[in-house]
Amino acid sequence: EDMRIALVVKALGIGFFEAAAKGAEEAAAELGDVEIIYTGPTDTTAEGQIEVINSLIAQGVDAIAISANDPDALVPALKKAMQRGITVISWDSGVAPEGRQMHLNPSSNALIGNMIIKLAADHLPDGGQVAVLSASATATNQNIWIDEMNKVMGDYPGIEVVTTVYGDDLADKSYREAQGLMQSYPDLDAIIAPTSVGIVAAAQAVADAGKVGQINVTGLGLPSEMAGAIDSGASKSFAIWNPIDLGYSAAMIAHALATEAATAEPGAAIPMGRMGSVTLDDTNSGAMADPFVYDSSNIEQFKSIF
Amino acid sequence: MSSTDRFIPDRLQSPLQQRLKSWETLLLAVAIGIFIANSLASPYFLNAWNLSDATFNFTEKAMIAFAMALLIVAGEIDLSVASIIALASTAMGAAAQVDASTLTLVLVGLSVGLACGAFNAVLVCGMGLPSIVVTIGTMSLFRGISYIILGDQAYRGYPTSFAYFGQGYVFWVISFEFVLFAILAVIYGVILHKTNFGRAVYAIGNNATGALFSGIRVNRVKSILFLLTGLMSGVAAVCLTSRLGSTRPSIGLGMELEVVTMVVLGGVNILGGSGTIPGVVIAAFVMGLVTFGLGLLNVPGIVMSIFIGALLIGVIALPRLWQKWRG
Amino acid sequence: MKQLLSSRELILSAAIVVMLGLIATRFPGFVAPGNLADVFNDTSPLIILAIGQMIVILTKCIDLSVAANLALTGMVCAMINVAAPGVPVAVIVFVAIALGALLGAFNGILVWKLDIPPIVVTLGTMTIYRGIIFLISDGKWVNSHEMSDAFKAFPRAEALGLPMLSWLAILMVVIFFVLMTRTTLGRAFYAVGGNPHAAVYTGINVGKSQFWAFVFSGALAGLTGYLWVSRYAVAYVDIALGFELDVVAACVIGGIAISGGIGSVGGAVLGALFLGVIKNALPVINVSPFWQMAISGSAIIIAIAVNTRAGRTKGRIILKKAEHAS
Amino acid sequence: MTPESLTPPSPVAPVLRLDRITKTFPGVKALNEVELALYPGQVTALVGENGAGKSTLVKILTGIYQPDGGAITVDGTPVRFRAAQDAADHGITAIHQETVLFDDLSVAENIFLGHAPKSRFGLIDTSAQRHMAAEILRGIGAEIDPDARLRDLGIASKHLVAISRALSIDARVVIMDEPTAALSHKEIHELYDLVEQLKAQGKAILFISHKFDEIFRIADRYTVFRDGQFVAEGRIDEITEGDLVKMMVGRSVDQIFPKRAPQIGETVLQVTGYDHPTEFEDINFTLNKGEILGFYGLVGAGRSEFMQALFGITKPSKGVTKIDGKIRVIRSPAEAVNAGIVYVPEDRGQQGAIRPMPIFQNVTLPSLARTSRNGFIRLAEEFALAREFTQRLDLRAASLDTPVGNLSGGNQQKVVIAKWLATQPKVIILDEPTKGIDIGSKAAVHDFMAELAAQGLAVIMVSSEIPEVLGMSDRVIVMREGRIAAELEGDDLTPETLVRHAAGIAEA
Ligand SMILES: Nc1ncnc2c1ncn2[C@@H]1O[C@H](COP(=O)(O)OP(=O)(O)OP(=O)(O)O)[C@@H](O)[C@H]1O
Ligand SMILES: Nc1ncnc2c1ncn2[C@@H]1O[C@H](COP(=O)(O)OP(=O)(O)OP(=O)(O)O)[C@@H](O)[C@H]1O
Ligand SMILES: [Mg+2]
Ligand SMILES: [Mg+2]
Repeated sequence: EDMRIALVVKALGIGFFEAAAKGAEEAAAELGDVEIIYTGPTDTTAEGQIEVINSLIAQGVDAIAISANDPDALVPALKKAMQRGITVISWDSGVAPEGRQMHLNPSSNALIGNMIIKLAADHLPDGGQVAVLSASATATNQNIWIDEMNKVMGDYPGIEVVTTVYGDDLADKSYREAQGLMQSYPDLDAIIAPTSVGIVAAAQAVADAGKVGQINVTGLGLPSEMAGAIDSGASKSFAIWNPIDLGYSAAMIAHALATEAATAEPGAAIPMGRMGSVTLDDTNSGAMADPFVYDSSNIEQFKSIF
Repeated sequence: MSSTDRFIPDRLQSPLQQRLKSWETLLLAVAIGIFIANSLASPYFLNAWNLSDATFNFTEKAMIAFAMALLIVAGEIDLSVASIIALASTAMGAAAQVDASTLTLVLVGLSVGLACGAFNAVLVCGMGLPSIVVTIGTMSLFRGISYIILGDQAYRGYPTSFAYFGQGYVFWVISFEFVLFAILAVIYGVILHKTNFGRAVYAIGNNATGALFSGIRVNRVKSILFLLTGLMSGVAAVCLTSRLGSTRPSIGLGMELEVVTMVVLGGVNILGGSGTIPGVVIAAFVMGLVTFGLGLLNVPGIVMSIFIGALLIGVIALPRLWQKWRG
Repeated sequence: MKQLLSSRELILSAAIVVMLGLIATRFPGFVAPGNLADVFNDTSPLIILAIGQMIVILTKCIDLSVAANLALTGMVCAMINVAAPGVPVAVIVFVAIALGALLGAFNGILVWKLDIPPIVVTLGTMTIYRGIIFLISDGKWVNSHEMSDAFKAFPRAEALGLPMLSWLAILMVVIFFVLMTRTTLGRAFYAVGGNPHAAVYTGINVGKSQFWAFVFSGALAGLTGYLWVSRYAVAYVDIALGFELDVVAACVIGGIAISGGIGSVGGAVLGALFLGVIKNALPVINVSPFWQMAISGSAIIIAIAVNTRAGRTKGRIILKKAEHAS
Repeated sequence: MTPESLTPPSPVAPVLRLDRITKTFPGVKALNEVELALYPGQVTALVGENGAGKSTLVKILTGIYQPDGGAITVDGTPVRFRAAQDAADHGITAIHQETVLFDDLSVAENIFLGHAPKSRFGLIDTSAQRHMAAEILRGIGAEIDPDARLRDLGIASKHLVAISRALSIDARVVIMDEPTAALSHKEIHELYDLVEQLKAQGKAILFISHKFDEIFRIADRYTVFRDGQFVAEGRIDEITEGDLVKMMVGRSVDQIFPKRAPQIGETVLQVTGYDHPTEFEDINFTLNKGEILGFYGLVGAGRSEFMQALFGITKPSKGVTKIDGKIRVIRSPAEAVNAGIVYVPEDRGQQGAIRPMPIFQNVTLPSLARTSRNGFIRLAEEFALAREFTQRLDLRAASLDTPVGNLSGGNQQKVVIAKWLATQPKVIILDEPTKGIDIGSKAAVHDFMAELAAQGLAVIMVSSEIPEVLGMSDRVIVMREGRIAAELEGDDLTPETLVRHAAGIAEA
């Protein structure tokens, strides 16, 4: 019988996760005897994910690879899964260590934190004001990246982070927050949105306000969603890791752990097929790869992929 | 015909006849149908542990639904229940940070629930404002306070014994939550159907002015119902927080609509005046079975909600269509 | 009647002005005419939806499916645009209104012909419509670069210094003001909500009037669906999630009685503007985003308390001296 | 009854004719093959006990209910009314038993809703509407501002608006279902004049009333229904009141007011200094065991308002209630019931009965403490209590678990009275207890009131009917504009004194 690996995402219908699912399917095809169950709740709640996890436990899947809506709330449910012999890993957005065997970061948090500020600073040789438009206040990864960004601010003299606002990963709210930023800070030079929903909305708001060229929107986004903003010039560049690779790697790791080809322990190197291998730190987490920068030179090539 | 020899019988139909024609019978048939369909569709369905896990899909919502059913029968509604959960959970989390005992945590959760219920009661019964809009307001207010307190943080570090309420088992596969659900079902069933208080609830729902003129303390009864709904939200907050082991302001988001759906699916007239607790109990099982059954088939949640939405309209619409069609 | 309504609208207008004044003390730029126009533009979708919701509430119903209707129509418009970028915007607007009206009519039919309580119907269709978006889009987004320029340009096109979006909102206000005050159908909406029993005796078909209320609400939601999607240049399952509560809140703040029969287009517009100003001002005056929810909740509660108080009847006044005093 | 028993038709042909009309509700045959003919320029009185089917017939004639069988012909052509509009289109208009108007619309809009004058663009012409409304109101002598919001009018004015509405339709058939029930003396007379006018215009009028004096005053013909059956019809000048009553009730009702030998005992209720900012002022009186105290006044004199204050509904600004010499604080109906004061309201549909609930639950609602044990319901006791009191009032219903809303107005009133008698009160306040009640039940209610007093209960009877006030009361308080205008007893009790004090006409 095929091994069943469940790829649980924050919510169905988000382009990023759809791409990750594609990657997982790719891994399954490569491995041969694996079936991927791509699932998740309707909206980004922990309760919804718990219901999904319960039904996966009931089906007796072999492994669960989850991008969590809440690092803590899922722990009891995932613990139960592990007790019933299911391999549990988290990827993208992590679960507290006691709720998973390992966590796969898309990239190292420090790298991402540095990357987002660097993207803004590269286009501001004389320094300037930047603002952060974050996602929902409860998203796990956002704040870590912003923290990491703040740590390296010293490397970018002349760049001032004026404020952080929250768009809750809603297009209209992010748009309105971006409008608010432009009003409150007439001299704003850049908006950093480390979220794929926020960056699109901010770029649209900047374009609508006629401030293309004046304010640069950057951060983390998907090429397919950001192609318009690059075209219009509202965004000069942005970064993202490849979600296809991320899904692929998560599936590979889950398979390796579930077949006991590898064990999750500090220092272990776990193979991820074509992505090489990931080395775990003392919280059993590891990073996949560096984020990749997209701009007008390469956007055409990627916008139809993810 | 002389008028004095007219005899008026107590009833034209026996209670059993009435019951057979009732909503609950229809709903029970639906529930059994879904159960059978589930067992056929998925090999994992008929398994004691899995069925036990399935109950978690509805127990907390149903606890609130019982109190909500009484409130809706009385012609009011409380849309703030999910936000009360958030606030009660936040309060428990704050207490847990200062190493409060499990008992204290429970008391904190229940009292915050009661306090929120009291706040709604003051606005609705004390000031005479319409409950549907008041509770849309308090829905934002209560959860808003949680956001003010917690922001993007989470409370964790609940004592280990606290986990029992949401994760413990009383006996074999029978969870604590399920036992609590069953006990509450009986209590609310008795309150609504066997006591003077329950009769007053029906009277108020059918005609609040008439009930007032009949010497019923309408405002007091309604206030008690808001308090009960708040209290039940507090109970649900204890269970849910214990099950999740942590608190964020977004806890229980959107649950109010599921609770109302459950109550309405259970045959409670949203306009007040009629409905039964057995109906709500069956509706809880129906909703739990549908979501769990579809979950086993890995149907996306949003597709399940189409199913629930269609069920909600369908079970009301089909009998009416049938009646129309027959004449 | 006129007196009471206008006094209520006056209170609300005054509240909005006071609020603007307070905001201006912290951030003067907010009350610059250009910015106020932006706030109006940003509030336009809410205004349009609130007008539709007002009609529904007037007839003693409620439409919780407006946001889902908006999202579904928006997605359909976006998908049409992607599939056939050549289709003119006028056709898309027409499709949006027609599809929205159709979805509204589905609610209306269930309320009218099967007599199912509106809150139940729209609670059901709210999830059904959202689910359909998932089914037709397979959960995928339609992104900015996939939409044609004309599709995105329409709500932004400026005339006389205001974008089309604002003009459409103004147009709807005018149309529905006339409809509600000067047509038989408009007055029937008031009658049906004020006293459904009496409406039957007056020869007004209660169910049919409610049906039309839902059709209007749906059509306006459909129109907003296109405007929303083209303005934010993105369509996906969850757009405007939970927005129905904002719409109901706008109506309530605008003095539309949830029990039916009382309310006006002006009230709905003011209610929407009140919320719009709060929403736009909070980020600007640097109120922590975590306070926003509690503040708008309190605003709703205060507004109903004030409205209900103002709407209370003074009693019969039998005593002669009291009559003179009042 | 067979059609042969009909009296020979009038020389003129009827405008409207009903043939073998039948209407059944679940468990009730409200109308069973009834006949009715209305002639131009004539007033036909429709009489029958409560629940005889009169209002049901009106609703069929106005398209609100559809008959199960039978035929309606207008000018000899068969018609079908699917909705109220159809009936209006055929020139049939009605003043219904309940006022069916819109509180939040203006008077003019209430009158013209559905057939408002239109301007060029098909929009409502509000100024024309206002003028036309003012004209109609003036025509019936009502001094009402067409722009006033209906909510701000009194009950009587609302009724005048309802009448205006009926007149605003150019009708050939005007139906009036108990039109005078809510009107004062003066307005009733204006209504009579109006009926004469309509007659002169050649309109056919159907007039439903329980008041025999007015039937004999304005009707040309009569039709009698009993229990949903057609009984008889004919010319009013060919019949006596006694015969009519006999046909209606199926037996003779000779004595309308029971002879009483009042046994007046010690004081039960003492009311001092009741004031309210806007509704009443300086109300003081006492009430004794076994006494019937009448409260007379014109409609809108504030009697109901004061009674509701006594019952704990309206909050007075001050006032003291003593029961059996002890001060009782009454802030809610529940406290009033505990103190032994009960109130049978005037508006029985809203305040009196809980219509969707079964009869037995309505009856036991305030007495649940007695039929239950420790707060738990005991159905058998409930049925027993309900049976006892409904039988005493000769209630007519299919079963005790029938919803009260399915009963006729008079039978609903009986349920409300039964509900209060079951609490074994000390003081019972009856607000217009026989309003809209047929003559047979009326006599029963009067007998019953007398019996209650004889058993030592103290009775307050609010009534606007002079014969009833005079016939039943031992003592009468007349109210005018929120104050006590007079307290009358013995020889002072004459129709003239009552009217004079109530209207505030100076001593002649
Ligand atoms: N909607 C209804 N459902 C069930 N029964 C009804 C309904 N309306 C009327 N009835 C029944 O039909 C019968 C006739 O009622 P109707 O109101 O016509 O009497 P009525 O002659 O007007 O009496 P009243 O003088 O008290 O007004 C009554 O037995 C009543 O209970
Ligand atoms: N315009 C009105 N607004 C609100 N309630 C009214 C209005 N008119 C009458 N009512 C209600 O109707 C009932 C009867 O009031 P009414 O004016 O008849 O006083 P009354 O002096 O008791 O006269 P009566 O008993 O002869 O009808 C009261 O309960 C009163 O509350
Ligand atoms: Mg009648
Ligand atoms: Mg009265």
